[in-house]
Amino acid sequence: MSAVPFSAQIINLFASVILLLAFAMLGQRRVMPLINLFAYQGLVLAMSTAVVAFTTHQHHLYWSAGLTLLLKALLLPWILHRLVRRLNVKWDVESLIAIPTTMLVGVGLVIVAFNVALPISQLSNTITRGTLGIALATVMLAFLMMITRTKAIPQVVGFLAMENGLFLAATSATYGMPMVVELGIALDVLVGAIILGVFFFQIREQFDSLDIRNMEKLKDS
Amino acid sequence: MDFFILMLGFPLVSGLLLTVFGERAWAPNLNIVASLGTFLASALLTVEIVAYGPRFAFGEMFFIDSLNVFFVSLTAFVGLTTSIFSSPYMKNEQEHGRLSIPRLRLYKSMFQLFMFTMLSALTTNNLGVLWVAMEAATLTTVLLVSLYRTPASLEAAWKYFILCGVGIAQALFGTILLYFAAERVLGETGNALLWTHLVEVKGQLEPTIMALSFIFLLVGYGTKVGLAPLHNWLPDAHAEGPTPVSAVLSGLLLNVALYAILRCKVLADGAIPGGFAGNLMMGFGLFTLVTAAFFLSRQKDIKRMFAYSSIEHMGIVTFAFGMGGAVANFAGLLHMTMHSLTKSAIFFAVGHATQKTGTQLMEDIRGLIKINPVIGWGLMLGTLAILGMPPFGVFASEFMILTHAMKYHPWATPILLTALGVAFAAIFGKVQPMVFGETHAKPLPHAPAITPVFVHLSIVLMIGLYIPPYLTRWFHEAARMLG
Amino acid sequence: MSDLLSIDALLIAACAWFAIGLAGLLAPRETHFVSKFLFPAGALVGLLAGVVALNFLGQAPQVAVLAIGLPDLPFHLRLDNLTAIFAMLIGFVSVGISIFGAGYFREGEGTAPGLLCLEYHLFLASMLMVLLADDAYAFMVAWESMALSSFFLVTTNHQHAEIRRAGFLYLLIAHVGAIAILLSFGVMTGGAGDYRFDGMRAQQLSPFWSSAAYLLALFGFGAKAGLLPVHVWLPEAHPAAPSPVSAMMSGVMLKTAIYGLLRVSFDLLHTPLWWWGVVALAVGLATALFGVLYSTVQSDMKRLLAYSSIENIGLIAVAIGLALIFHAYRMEALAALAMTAVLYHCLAHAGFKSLLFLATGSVLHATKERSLGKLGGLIHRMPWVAWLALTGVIAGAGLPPLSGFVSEWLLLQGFLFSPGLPHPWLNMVVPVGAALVVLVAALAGFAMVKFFGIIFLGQMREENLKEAHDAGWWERAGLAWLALLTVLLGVLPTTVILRIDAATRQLLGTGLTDRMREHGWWMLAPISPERASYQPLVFLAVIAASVLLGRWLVRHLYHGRVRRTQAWDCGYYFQGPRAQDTAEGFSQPIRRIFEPMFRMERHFPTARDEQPYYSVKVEDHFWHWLYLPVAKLAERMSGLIIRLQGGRIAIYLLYSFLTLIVLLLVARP
Amino acid sequence: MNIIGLLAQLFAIALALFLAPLLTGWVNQCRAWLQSRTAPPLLQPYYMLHKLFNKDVVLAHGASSLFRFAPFIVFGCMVLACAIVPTLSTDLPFAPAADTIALVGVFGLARIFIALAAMDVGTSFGSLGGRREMLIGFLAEPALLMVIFTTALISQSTSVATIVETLAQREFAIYPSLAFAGVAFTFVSFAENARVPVDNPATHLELTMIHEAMILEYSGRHLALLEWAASLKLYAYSCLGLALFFPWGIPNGDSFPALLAAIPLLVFKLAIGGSLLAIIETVNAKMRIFRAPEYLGTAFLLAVLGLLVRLLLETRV
Repeated sequence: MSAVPFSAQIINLFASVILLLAFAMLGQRRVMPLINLFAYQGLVLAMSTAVVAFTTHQHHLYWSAGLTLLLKALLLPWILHRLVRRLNVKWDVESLIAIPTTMLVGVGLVIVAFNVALPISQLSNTITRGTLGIALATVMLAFLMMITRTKAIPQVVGFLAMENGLFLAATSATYGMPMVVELGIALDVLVGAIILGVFFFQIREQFDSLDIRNMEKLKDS
Repeated sequence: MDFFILMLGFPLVSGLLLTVFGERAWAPNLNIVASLGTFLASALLTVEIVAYGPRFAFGEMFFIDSLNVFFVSLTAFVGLTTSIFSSPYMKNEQEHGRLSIPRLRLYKSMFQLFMFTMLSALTTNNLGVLWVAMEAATLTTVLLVSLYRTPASLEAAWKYFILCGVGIAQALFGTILLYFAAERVLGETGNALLWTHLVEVKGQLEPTIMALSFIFLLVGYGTKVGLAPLHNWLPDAHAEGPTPVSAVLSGLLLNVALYAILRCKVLADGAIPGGFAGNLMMGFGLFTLVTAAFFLSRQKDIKRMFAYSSIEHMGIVTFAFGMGGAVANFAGLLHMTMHSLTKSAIFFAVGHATQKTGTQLMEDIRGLIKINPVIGWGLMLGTLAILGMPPFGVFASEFMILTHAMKYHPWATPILLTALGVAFAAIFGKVQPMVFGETHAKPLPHAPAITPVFVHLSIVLMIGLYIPPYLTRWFHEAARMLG
Repeated sequence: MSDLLSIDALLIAACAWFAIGLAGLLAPRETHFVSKFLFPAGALVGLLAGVVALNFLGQAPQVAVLAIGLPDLPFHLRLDNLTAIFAMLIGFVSVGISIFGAGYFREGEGTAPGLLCLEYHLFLASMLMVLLADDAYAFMVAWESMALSSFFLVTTNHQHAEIRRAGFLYLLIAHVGAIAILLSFGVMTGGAGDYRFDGMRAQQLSPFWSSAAYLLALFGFGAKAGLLPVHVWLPEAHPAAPSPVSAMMSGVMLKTAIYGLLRVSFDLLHTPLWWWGVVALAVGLATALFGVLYSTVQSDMKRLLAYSSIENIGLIAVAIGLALIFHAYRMEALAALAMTAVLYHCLAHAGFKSLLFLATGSVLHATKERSLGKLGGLIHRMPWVAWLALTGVIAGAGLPPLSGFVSEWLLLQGFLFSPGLPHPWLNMVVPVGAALVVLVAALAGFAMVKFFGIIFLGQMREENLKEAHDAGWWERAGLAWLALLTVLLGVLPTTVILRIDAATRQLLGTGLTDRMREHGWWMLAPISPERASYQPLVFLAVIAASVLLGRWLVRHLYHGRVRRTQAWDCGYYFQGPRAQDTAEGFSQPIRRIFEPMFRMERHFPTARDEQPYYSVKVEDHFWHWLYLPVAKLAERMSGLIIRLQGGRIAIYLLYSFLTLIVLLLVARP
Repeated sequence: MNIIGLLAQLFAIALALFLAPLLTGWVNQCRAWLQSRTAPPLLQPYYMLHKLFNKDVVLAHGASSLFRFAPFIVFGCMVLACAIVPTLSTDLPFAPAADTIALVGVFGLARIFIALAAMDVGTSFGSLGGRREMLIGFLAEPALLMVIFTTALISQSTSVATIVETLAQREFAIYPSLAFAGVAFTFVSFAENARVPVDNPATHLELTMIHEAMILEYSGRHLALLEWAASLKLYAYSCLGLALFFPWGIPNGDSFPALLAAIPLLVFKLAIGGSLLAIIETVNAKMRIFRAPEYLGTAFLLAVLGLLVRLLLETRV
């Protein structure tokens, strides 16, 4: 692998860490550590973006990195922390069953993601091309996490983690989207998180818990 | 005077104004006036575009051609009639104690902002901004769906938010891949997400990437369109939100999401040989249609039932665009128009009906024609129209879709027709006893706004019998853009 | 009138009907205005339309293109002889029904009169447009408008749950039929995408596709006409509708379906295969037998007539089948014979069945009663209605010298030639079909005797019948008009056939007239007088002469004294109205002989019953064999599919996830 | 249609009116002899008619105008039937007025009216008779039509006159199909004319009666007409049977000498037929009404067999 430049190796390392964090989130039962993991993921993502920016001299990527750091590593975790405290669900524990199975499925997903991303990576001439598969895998793991969670906040964390994966994809595949789009996405994520915060209170008010298994009344069968 | 700026400005400014002043007595009127302004601006914009051809706005940020100006005018029109309808409707809701004044303020401002997001989604030239606007549309409507703050409406809103959020995230992944593919051709100029540039180089885009990208985009935006099996949020959100919201969700939001898919399909078609995108869409369309048809027969809630009907029609439209070609695209556009008009008219009628009877359960709604013949007939005719009975316009478009399918995809026609038949049996069997029969319901404090229902239905009826040449030319132009 | 084309005149008639309907909407509650002004105006329009169509017969087709419709497919219209026959039918029959309607519709019965007027005239106009349509889109629009307007007419009294159910069933089957018709049109374009009828005529389809088109059309139009097994709506919808509407549906609307079938199988698909005819023949025979058997066992007078309509449609289908068989073997002269039977029976049935349905309307208004078991003896109170209805009854029983007999006679003549077919199976089996036709005709006599005898004859079964009053003058005029049509069609067959031969000639290339002109207008001899002939006028003359002469001679030679006393009845003393046959009792022999054909629920009284009673309920096998299983299947399907919406968001996410994964793995450009 | 022809036709009708009661009288006489009873005089039916015409009509209170009108119609129908069936000649002016199918129609018309009249007074027996009459009618007509088909296939015509001419004046050939058809026709005529084994013309007051139940309420001239019509129907059926199966001796023309010459042969054939009828009636027992479907089903079967035999054996030229 000597052909791979050093910066690319670092980026790959970061990407791998992100993937690892995604797995860690998948298996995390408690809320607060989950949020922390999410914050770490955001941090690594920001760092990775910064490295890409440094390597490729894409200046707008610094902005992206900064934005990511601010939003995903600081602001959103902070909001989530506050929410957890305000809602008093700090000790909520997910009754996750069969974590090993979930992990196995996750590994399967990673394989799928890598294979799907393979033809694209081969076409790519960016130094970060290997990470596209990881980005896709992160998205899918986040997806899997949303499926397996039964509490509202972890589900939202999964949702936000998916955004992380997307962001990783954006930087790895294309050195970032146009700035206006990135700003828009960031705004949407922020507003979405705020709305979700409002939502949590409403849900708590109506259902006395944030367990989304209470919300299975609307059905046809 | 730039009509485009007016068109986007009216909803944005009024939305912000209503956030502040939404509790004033004149707020409902502002809502209507703003919608009227939007509609007039869009109408004038349409005239301009049809007369002088496509144009840009704000540099290359926005791009208006016959295709999206068609959606714009439709959106603005339904937005106008919905705002007219919602004025007495919301007052009645308030009298019934279901909504407080701050909630009404939220409703009005969010309604206008929702219009803004949709209009920007339609007119933007940047596929990334399109995504942002779509996500923003979700965000604005999520609060509208949970407006009643009942457990059911919260549940619906939660599902709406999560499912659509996840869906749209996938669309973002698709957009990234698209950008990636485009960048290889257009370079890192920032133009790589501009549709006008993309469409020029669509033949050079890498097919493998475009295929992956289109899958993500289809699944992503398809969630918002309500394609089965990604549709699960749709009936809940329609049934539990206030009726004007159901009307715009069904009549407009689904269209806009489909529009996004269409724009991407044009690119995918250009890049991938062999009708890959079309086949996927046809498959989704048929599956959606059949699934929705069978869902219909077990419904108990009237709004839920018509939500499934929307899914069904989105299936038809998706199928039509999947077939591609001038006739099918024309028919698809026509069907979208007819569906928007008819379905929102139905929701208007349903809204009044449920207000009158105080329930959304179809078993408990009886004898609408006795309570208020106009509402009763509105619902009856609207239902017949949506079921594709001639001489209504839905039949015209279904006729074109079916005949086109018979010509190029004969295997699909029995499936289409079976599903339509099942849907007919299910919906009509339930609507008829609601409209007919005896009842003991009381009159409402505020007289309902009936005009929108009949304005919509008259247009639908007219189109069924006579499509003005002006409209035909315009539709043809739009259909041609879709390839 | 000379420079006004007939097609324009008919179009104007349709518009006039439409305008009359709209005028009704302007004054929805003005009963007097609507019934005494608008309905007679509608009748006048009908008369004009009928005359125009009659005058047109024999001319070259006329076409027109309207500026409405789809962008690539504006409404194409065409008036040819086939259209003209049926337009004539609509025009003339609607005259009677509209006049009757002027006296019939009144306030306080379901839908407001003005709205009813709109629906009624829309119904008429759309039927006319069905006939004129010359492209698939115009046809479907008119066809479904017809279904819709009649649906609203059927559900006039929608307060009753069973009427709503009937309406739903009607519209559902109509819609399914329309789907089949649309498919049939699609097949007939042969992939060329030309939905004008001209385009379809120009197609040379392979036998497989043309057969598919034919079968679809048979199903689609059969659903409207009431052929087995898609007949179930008919006995529900006809009784549910107000009587003039039942008359219109049964007398006229069913014929538009026949028109469609003829149009498709003889005109658009120009080369029929022999087995098409066998299918139509078999379905027709089954329908006719089924219809007449069920007709005999009904206890509701309108249901009885509705089933009788099924029977008549079956007979028409039999004749169509025969015509197709002959046509397929290029025996055009014989095909023309059968085709004449088709057209004649359409006309005849339109006349007498409308007449009978209108008569039930008068009875219903006079007595508020539809059940045969509660009627009786009305000839004393309603002599006009009774005697006019008797005309319809005799025609309905297919007896000379009235209209029903002529077509049956022609049909049987057609059967008589079937042994000449160059196909060993056909020429042995088809003649036996003739026996079934006769059985059906004789059973129709049974049903008609039951209908007339139990309603109008005997003692009054209920006290309130004594207050029954005869129909008003408007109603009498309407009935009399239709009775006149029935008589004219009965006694002047040659004159009529010379007219309608233009349509036969158009469809088959040859007609009956060449040979018939030689024998004079009083003699009906389609092939030759040696072969077979029928002179209804002589019939009428001899019977009338014998009656008058007999009466005169008896009076002259003996006396005309009459004494009145109690009925003798073999000295049986208890002669209350309950001693008469009930509707159920009258048809007991049929139920017994044809027991397997019915699905019966019977309750017999036993010796120990506190309150002994007898009841019998006859149901349709097809409900249980076909419709309920299909409904159950659909229910089960939807039960399976509905599990998709289980309420759990994790599952929903899983769907989305799996969809994505599957597509990523499977979908390849 | 010339005046001579018309006169010949009227003559044939008059002869039918005259001979019909005589035939009934003859059959009754034969039956009485066969049953070892003292026979009524041959002219008894005439005495009956005369007596009935003289009597007052006693109408039930519930009888309507249809009740009074029906006997005349029935009578008129039978007169028409007798005018159509070739008795003395095949070339009479009314012959083309109706073929065999229309002839069945004429009988059907009469049947409807008599059944309706039976229901008119509203007695239990009346409606019973009407319903049974219609039952027999719908069972008999298909069989009759099959018979007609068989004969029509041979002569390529349904016109009675043509059939007679074909069968009588062509060179002699054996038609096995005609044998089947003839037996079937006999079955049908027994049922149609209310004879044993389907009905018993000689009884009242039996729950199995059909024809008599229908005319129970009639009296006076109405009854006379109905009785006469019944005789005419028997006469018409007999003549039809003779014409279809024993056509020899019916001249083809309307000259009076030929007509007059045909009378003796006709009387002879009718006398033979009448006595055969009496014999069959005597050796058979009346059967239950619900055996009638079997009986007429047999007739139908025979007629269909005749048809098939015709198609199978006799068309191979």
